[in-house]
Amino acid sequence: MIELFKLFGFILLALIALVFIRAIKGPTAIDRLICVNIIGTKSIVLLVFMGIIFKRLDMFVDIAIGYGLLNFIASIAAAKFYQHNKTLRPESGDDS
Amino acid sequence: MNIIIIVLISLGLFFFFGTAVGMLRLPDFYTRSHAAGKGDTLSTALILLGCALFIMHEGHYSGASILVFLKLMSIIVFVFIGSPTASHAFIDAGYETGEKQWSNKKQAKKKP
Amino acid sequence: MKELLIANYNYVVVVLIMMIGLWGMLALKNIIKKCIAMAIFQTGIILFYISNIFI
Amino acid sequence: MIWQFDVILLTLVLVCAVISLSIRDLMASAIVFGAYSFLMCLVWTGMGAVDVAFTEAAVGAGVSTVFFVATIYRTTRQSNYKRKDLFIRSFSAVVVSVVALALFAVIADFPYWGDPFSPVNDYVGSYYITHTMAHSNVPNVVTSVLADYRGFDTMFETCVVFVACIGIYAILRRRKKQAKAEDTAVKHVAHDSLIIRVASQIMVPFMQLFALYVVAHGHHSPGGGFQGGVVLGASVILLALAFNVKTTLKYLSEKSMIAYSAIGVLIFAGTGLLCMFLGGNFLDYSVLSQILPYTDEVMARSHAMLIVEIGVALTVMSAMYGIYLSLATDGHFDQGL
Repeated sequence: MIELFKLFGFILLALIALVFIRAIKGPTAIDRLICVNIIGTKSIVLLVFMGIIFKRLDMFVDIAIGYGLLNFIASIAAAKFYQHNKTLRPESGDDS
Repeated sequence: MNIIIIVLISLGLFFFFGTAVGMLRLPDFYTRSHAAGKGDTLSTALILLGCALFIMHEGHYSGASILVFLKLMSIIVFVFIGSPTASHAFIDAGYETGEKQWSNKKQAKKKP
Repeated sequence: MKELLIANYNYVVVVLIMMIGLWGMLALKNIIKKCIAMAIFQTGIILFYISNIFI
Repeated sequence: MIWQFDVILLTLVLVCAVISLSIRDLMASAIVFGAYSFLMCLVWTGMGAVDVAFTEAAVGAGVSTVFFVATIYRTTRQSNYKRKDLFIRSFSAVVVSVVALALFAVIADFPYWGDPFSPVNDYVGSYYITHTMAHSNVPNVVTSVLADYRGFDTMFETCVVFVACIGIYAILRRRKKQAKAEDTAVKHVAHDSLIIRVASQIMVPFMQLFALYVVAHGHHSPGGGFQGGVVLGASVILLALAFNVKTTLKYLSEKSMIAYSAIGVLIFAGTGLLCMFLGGNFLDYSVLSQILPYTDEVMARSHAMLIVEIGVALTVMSAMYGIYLSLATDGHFDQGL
């Protein structure tokens, strides 16, 4: 059964890499914001998988809760930035 | 019991696969965040439910595993409250900065 | 040489992260970019400490 | 650590670092830096360093992204790139590659991946691991080393956090008369969406409860004064984000912020002095057993560690809050992010 969780962990990592491509390619900053939010929530799941594989989940669960809360705050702060500052794309436009 | 756990986690992974493909293929900012917001929370909830059941089953329903079960449930509740709100904030920010909706340009050229 | 690279892949990554941080601090003119580079440099060092004592 | 996980995660971390520095839009690089520190915490949890991972998650992903966003909000959005920069970039690239080659040469004789007899594990570490339970029956060795064996350094780290908060506050704070009406390129549209406000109303009490839980159970599992303080500060910052800064100032005013950070350091140094009054040397907690009711030497140390953790949490919480306020409102303490 533990071997199965390793497999699940691999699949999850592959999917995170997929989302990561969108984070690299994303034209505007807000697309990257969504990708970072997804990677944040998925890192909670990966953390729980690691806890199960190491059979010490009672320690890892506390950090997973911490991750969930802090990811929420970072996303809200970044999103609220655009309320006031209206420029979405910086003047020169292209991202190096 | 193992079957339920495997089914739950593979369902969660499947939905997350849908989200990932949605993020890559969908053309516009709004459609992408639409896919991200929903798929993300659902897949997290399913996978964490599967892990919680596995812990309960593994720990033979002892006191410690119930505590871990409740903590995993609290994570699910937080993600259920937090992630849609964050998606709302993103779309609101996108709308504020005048992000254009995606119009199917190919049809537009063919029709006139 | 190749098996050495695989055996302690961790140290290779530590050196690369520290170099990225160092390059960022030197080359980039924007202060915020320099702060980000400094933070990357710091996490590289912490990664070095931890990858030494992992059993 | 599962070897394969580690490799994949580390390559992702490397890619994240490169992107974060190469993006021209400051906002995007701050966001990608948040993702970088999240992935970095996964690597550390994989390697078993659980306290460090929690701290990095709390500080790196949570709070520093908020601080970067607050600074970008007040300054320009755009890091422009001129011709002559190319010389500096290529020159520093040469310097960095020379240093990299030197380091790569050294890699060969680092202790191999995870061998127990490497010099690091043999001498100092093993002493503390074996003796912690005997000295102060605190299972979490990290907390006992942090608060008890090197209590002196932790006290000065708390002072450093306090000084950082006061420094930023002193630099940015503008009195009423100096605050001339500068042209705000940013339109102050007070548009606080209801959904974020309601969601954070639900989330904040649980976050503060969780933060106190993290501070309290630092003895048994990961967490402790610093991580709990950061999560506590982050919950107050969430309040300041959801509502405008004025309502949060009513909740935790500017003066009380400074007072709390001072009280935190006072608690830490106070317990040290208390031990001196009772005859022990500066931070020798075992002497406290005389005043703490029916505790022997060992229990006194673990209780004293808890008191010290509370002091650290107080300082860190008010420092995070103070830094956020100074940055987001650019010193006026009125209209924040």
